[in-house]
Amino acid sequence: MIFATVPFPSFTLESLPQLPKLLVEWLLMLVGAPDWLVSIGGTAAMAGTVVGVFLSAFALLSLVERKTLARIQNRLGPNRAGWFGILQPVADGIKMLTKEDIVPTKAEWLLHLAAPILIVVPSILALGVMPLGREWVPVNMELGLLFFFSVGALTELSVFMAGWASGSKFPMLGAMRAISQMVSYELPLIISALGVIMVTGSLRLSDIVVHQGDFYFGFIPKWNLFTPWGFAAGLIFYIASIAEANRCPFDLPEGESEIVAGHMTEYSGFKYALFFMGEYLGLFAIAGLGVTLFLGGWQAPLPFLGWVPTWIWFFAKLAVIIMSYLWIRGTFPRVRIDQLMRFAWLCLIPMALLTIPAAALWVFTGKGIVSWVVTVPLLLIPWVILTILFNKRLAPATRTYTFADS
Amino acid sequence: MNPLALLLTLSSLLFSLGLLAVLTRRNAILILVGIELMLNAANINFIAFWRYGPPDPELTGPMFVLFSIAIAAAEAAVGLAIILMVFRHTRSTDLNRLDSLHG
Amino acid sequence: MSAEKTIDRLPAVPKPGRWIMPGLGLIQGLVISGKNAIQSYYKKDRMTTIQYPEQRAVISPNFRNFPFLCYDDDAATGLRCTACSICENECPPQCIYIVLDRDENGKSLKRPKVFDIDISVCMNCGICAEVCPFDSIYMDGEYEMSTDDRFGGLMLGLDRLAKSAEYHMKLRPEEASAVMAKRKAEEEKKAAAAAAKAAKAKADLEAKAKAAAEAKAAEEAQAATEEKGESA
Amino acid sequence: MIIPLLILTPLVLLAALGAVWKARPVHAALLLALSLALVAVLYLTIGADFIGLVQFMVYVGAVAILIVFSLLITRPGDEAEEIQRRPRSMVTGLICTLPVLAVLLIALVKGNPESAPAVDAPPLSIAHLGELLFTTHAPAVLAVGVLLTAVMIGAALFARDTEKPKSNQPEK
Amino acid sequence: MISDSSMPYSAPTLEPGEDDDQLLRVSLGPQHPSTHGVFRMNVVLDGETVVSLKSVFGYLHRNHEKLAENMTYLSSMPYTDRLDYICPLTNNWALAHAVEKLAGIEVPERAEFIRVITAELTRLINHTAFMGFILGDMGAWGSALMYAFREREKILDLFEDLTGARMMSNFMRYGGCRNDLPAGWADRCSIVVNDYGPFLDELEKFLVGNEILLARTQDVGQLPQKTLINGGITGPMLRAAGVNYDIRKVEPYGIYDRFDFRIPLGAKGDCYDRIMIRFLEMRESLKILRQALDQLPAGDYIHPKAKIRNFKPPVGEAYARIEGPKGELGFHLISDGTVNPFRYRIRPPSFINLTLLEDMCLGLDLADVVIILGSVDIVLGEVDR
Repeated sequence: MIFATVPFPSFTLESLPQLPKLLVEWLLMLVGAPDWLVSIGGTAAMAGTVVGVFLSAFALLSLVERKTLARIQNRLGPNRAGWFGILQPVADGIKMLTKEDIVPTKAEWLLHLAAPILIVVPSILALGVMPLGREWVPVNMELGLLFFFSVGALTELSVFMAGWASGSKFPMLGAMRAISQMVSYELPLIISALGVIMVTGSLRLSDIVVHQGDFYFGFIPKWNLFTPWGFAAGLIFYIASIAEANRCPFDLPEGESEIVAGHMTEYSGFKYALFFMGEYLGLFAIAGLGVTLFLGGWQAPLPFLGWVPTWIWFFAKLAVIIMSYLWIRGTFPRVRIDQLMRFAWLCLIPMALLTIPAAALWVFTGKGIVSWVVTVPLLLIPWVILTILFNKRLAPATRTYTFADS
Repeated sequence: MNPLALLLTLSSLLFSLGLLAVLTRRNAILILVGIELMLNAANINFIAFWRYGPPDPELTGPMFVLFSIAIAAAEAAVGLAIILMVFRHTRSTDLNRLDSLHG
Repeated sequence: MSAEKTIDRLPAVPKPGRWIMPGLGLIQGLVISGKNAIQSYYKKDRMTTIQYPEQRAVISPNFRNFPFLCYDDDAATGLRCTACSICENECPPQCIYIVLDRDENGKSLKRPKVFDIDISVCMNCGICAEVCPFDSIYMDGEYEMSTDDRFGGLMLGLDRLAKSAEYHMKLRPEEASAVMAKRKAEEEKKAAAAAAKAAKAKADLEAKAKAAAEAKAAEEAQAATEEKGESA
Repeated sequence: MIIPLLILTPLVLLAALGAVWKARPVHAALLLALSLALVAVLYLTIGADFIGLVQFMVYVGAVAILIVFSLLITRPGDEAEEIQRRPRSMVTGLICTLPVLAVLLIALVKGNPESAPAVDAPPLSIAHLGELLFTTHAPAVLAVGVLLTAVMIGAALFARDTEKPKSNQPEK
Repeated sequence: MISDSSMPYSAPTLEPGEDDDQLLRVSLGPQHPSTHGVFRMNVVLDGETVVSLKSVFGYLHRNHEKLAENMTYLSSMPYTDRLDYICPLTNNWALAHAVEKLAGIEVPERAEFIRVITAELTRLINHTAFMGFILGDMGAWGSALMYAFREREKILDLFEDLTGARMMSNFMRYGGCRNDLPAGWADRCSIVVNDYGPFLDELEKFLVGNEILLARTQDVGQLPQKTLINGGITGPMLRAAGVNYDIRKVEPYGIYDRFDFRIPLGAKGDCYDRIMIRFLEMRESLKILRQALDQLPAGDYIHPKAKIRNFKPPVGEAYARIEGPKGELGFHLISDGTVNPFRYRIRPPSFINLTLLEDMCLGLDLADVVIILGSVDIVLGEVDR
């Protein structure tokens, strides 16, 4: 019997996401395919799983975002398509697909077409190196972190292509804003990740996660966030990641009250949907990186929760981060472009640079009480300066209002 | 064909193309494009010799490329800053129009 | 929190000279929006919207939408409208069109032959109802009037405009009963006036007859005297 | 090993040729980005992973973006002038370039790399690279650090808006 | 542009059709998400800095003034609802005030109280909606707008019960109001007024301390007092700059002199002050409302001799103004003794406040233009009439 020759590999809840890969490999071996085909098939199934998971997460997020924003605004949100509006993403998709694809007369059709495709690619590539679970690392690359930032560079170019190829003014303004914003915020993003690399001593993302596996006093997880430099770097990373993902309050490139929809103004139908998808996948990627670097990736938050499959923890943390993005979007107004740049160059980058010596001191002084005493004041310096500036210049208390007599 | 020879040919062609761009273009920014091409041609040489040349525990090739990339980035930043400065004064990036020192 | 206490100060603004940490305002905003999001699950008065086809807003009885014409007993004969055209003249966007009904001799029948209101033009101001001296035109409260027929569906003729007094009573009991009382009083007054008029007419008639008889008698007497004179 | 190189090399050259030939500046800049990205892929295929990723990050992520952004700001006029001038400039360009190319190719043939023994270097280990960077090359790293800092400050000073239109807002 | 020695900067401009290497000509509107209707600004940008801004009006012109000269006085009343459709009742009052001045009609006391109550409720509506709109202009994705509209709905419910319509009230008549307060209305109004204070607390906490809002609105769009006065600016915009000018105090109309309230004044007159002044004004409005609801007398809601049909004011001329939520709202009427006015002219605060838009925007960012336009608080129905 042929089944007896190739036993189906065993799997647990932990390796559940590997199931498609194992299944494909098993089937290929069953029909007697050569080794290289089995390996390619397994890899393809693995990639398909990751893409499938994140595309469904994208569909879900497009609904959850609308629902959450609606609740913040005391509305109900989409609730007509299916049970609690669960089919709304399908309805949106059908609407997008059936829309006319408009290419402006002045547009360069090739670049206009390439931009939305190019914006999806880097996000998916970046998701590929993410350690999603203990046994679920699609591509366990030695230079994972560097790879992540490298492919991220493609996003800027595709945004530029979209803005320039549309042959219109609002997209051009949007592209200029987007590029200057992304370039400025990539720096604090990378610099704040440097401390983690220094402490871990590896660019491999799964190493970084494993390094955060222990617990202080048996219950506080040893995540990078719970160290002074890690907290500062995590905060900077969080702010910069909002800007990288073009989310409110840094959503200037598509600031609809000023420049209509930025670089996406001249897109419709499926191409617009691709932009939308690229943006959300990029959001997953950047939030996932934040989880990996500072929130311990797939590590359980408490020691006795170790029995839960690790990929659940990763997605739970991802969900928390993304919900916080939505919450912020429902609350904050948008900043102005010069404030945005000034914030990046005069505030975030110096603060991020400070986290590097702080991380070095942290390792040098042995990660104990002394380290706290040394690093906390160092990290508080910019905060004190910021507080003084804020209270002198901006605070509401700087204004006085009088009442006319009579 | 030997990979080393292939890469060296690529490098010399790339260098020539860069030189051609520097010589034919009149837009200052596009001259920078040519310079970047030439720098990359040189980098390819380093990597090719590291990879297919005699073994080098000192990693001189990649090390040189690393520094070269860092300096190229710096050069691009300063070059473009200067071009923007010039542009602000003359409203043009065409080098043929920057002839105020011309006798 | 008592509203009296908070009226004169802005709670978000600290007193001059008090230092605050940057970022507190952002956190305060997040707390408020989060409170709104959570309370929207259990506090009814937080919600901004209602789910329209299933739920409906409570509409005030005073709500006015488009006009209707009131009739008393029968739609064909009981219309209060006398086609006086006051509303037609006062209507700001001039969406009312009235043709007076006349009999074959060209005499006014004091009722409209055509009474059209183009509700695509009407701006629901209620001035027609206000100026009508015959208590005939009122503002309706119906609002689900969408149609796909731009011209026919939005041009209300007499058939769709005429609504009974009972409908009015149901729609706005207070106003309708006041109107009914007024109309009843008027009718009674009118009846009394008519009765008085009839009595007066009768008296007149009698007086006329009497006078005629007297005249006749006088004529006869005169004729008799003339005859007498001739004979004499 | 040679097959991916044989595919990549003409692609790099074609993209570079486009960058040189295309009259519209934005196209030239984008093709440059493509060419440099392909060079990065080439590095990745021959085992210099770290260099390839750095190349991608710096050239595509920074240099190409800078060039493209400068083009957006300066918005160079239409390419008609460029095309009209092209034959003449191309002649002079080729006159200067071809000898250089000839010299390079002659040197290549004379050097006869075909005869070189085909030894494969061990894969590039970043740990080793890092160690070397901070021991043997520490002065160079410091120098580059100083250079980059100077460049950052210098570029910021150069690009600072010196003649921003004065607003009519009252001074603070 | 008002010429003023304090403004040395003259904008380089582009002629229509001309294009420059550096300057970017952008047409904001008439179909643009944040022009508050169909308003258009021809903006010339240097990078993102505004070097010239020309307003283009008239996309919503409905010929109200000329139409009103060809219809009866009563018939033009519902059209005033459509001027500034956020606050119809003050528009009604302004026209009624002008006609009453023209014809010398007395208004009963109860009617005056009803007018004050409705006008101050309207001010609340307008300023609350303003908070939502300006946050929308800043890109706050509608949260503040929804909170504002939720409370605005409560006042609109009151209006629906009182006037029969939520927005197009058509309520004032020459010599009073169209109808009396429905039973229990004043009590419901008191509840709304009492609940408004806590809501304002929440909204202020939501907005005023927000660092992003502070950074966006402070030192944006301020002009010297002199320029504002020369430009004829009125309303919260003028008071935010510290000019004590409120028609309720300067030239008290109705029964405003009987109430105890204060005029809040700002110092700088930037967008932040404009927001704060409106908050403070809302608090003062609540104060007036509370007094008016306490003192509401019984009596006629319209003068018994007021004529609805065939109303003919004597030959004459009158200009009457009130302090609308957006500024001085005036009506100028000339009567020739017929049923139609001979001349009918409006002084709309939105329109006149908008005339200084370019002066406020020059040298600032494109994003600031949107906020400044929002802080002027225009309604295109009133601008274009």
